[in-house]
Amino acid sequence: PLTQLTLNELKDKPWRLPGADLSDYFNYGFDEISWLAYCAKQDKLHADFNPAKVITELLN
Amino acid sequence: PLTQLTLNELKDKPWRLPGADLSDYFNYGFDEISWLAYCAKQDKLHADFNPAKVITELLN
Amino acid sequence: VYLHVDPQSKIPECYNYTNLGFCPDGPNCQRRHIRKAMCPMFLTGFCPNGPKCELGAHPKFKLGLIQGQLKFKIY
Ligand SMILES: [Zn+2]
Ligand SMILES: [Zn+2]
Repeated sequence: PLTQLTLNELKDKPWRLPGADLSDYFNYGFDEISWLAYCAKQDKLHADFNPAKVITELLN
Repeated sequence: PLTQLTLNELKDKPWRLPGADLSDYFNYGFDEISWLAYCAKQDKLHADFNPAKVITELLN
Repeated sequence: VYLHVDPQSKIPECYNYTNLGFCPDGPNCQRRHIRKAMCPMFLTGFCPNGPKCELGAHPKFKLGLIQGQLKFKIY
């Protein structure tokens, strides 16, 4: 997903440095992995269950 | 998770009121119909998901 | 009675941190990072409590409003 690309494009990943506080960067108890998973779910569900798409499928 | 049944049992559907913001209630870009479609897909037990019925109920 | 005014309260909330759940600026961000718990029902996809929910935050993962260097595209 594009969200993942975006995070990879960030050259520095300062939250990985020793002494960094993850929660300064990630809210809701996310870390890098769980946040990317959340983004991937956002990407996927927005694409697969987009209301217009669902309606179109229902009517066909 | 809330299933189709639960959604129908909710007497108040405050997200339908004028001025309501769907995204206060639904994540991932869902609306009522796409959420029900998603629940139906998630839960094979709800394979009785009937698009025509859903639409009828929504219009009532 | 003293009304304690938090000096931080005038700093606007960070959109990325609150809605996307991530801000690349971390501790250097000029906006407030308000730590929250997410509503478990909303995380699943739907919560009937809407804006009145007391189970946790309902962050809006919305695009096009993102501040700073993060660029998301969702369609
Ligand atoms: Zn920030
Ligand atoms: Zn909630």
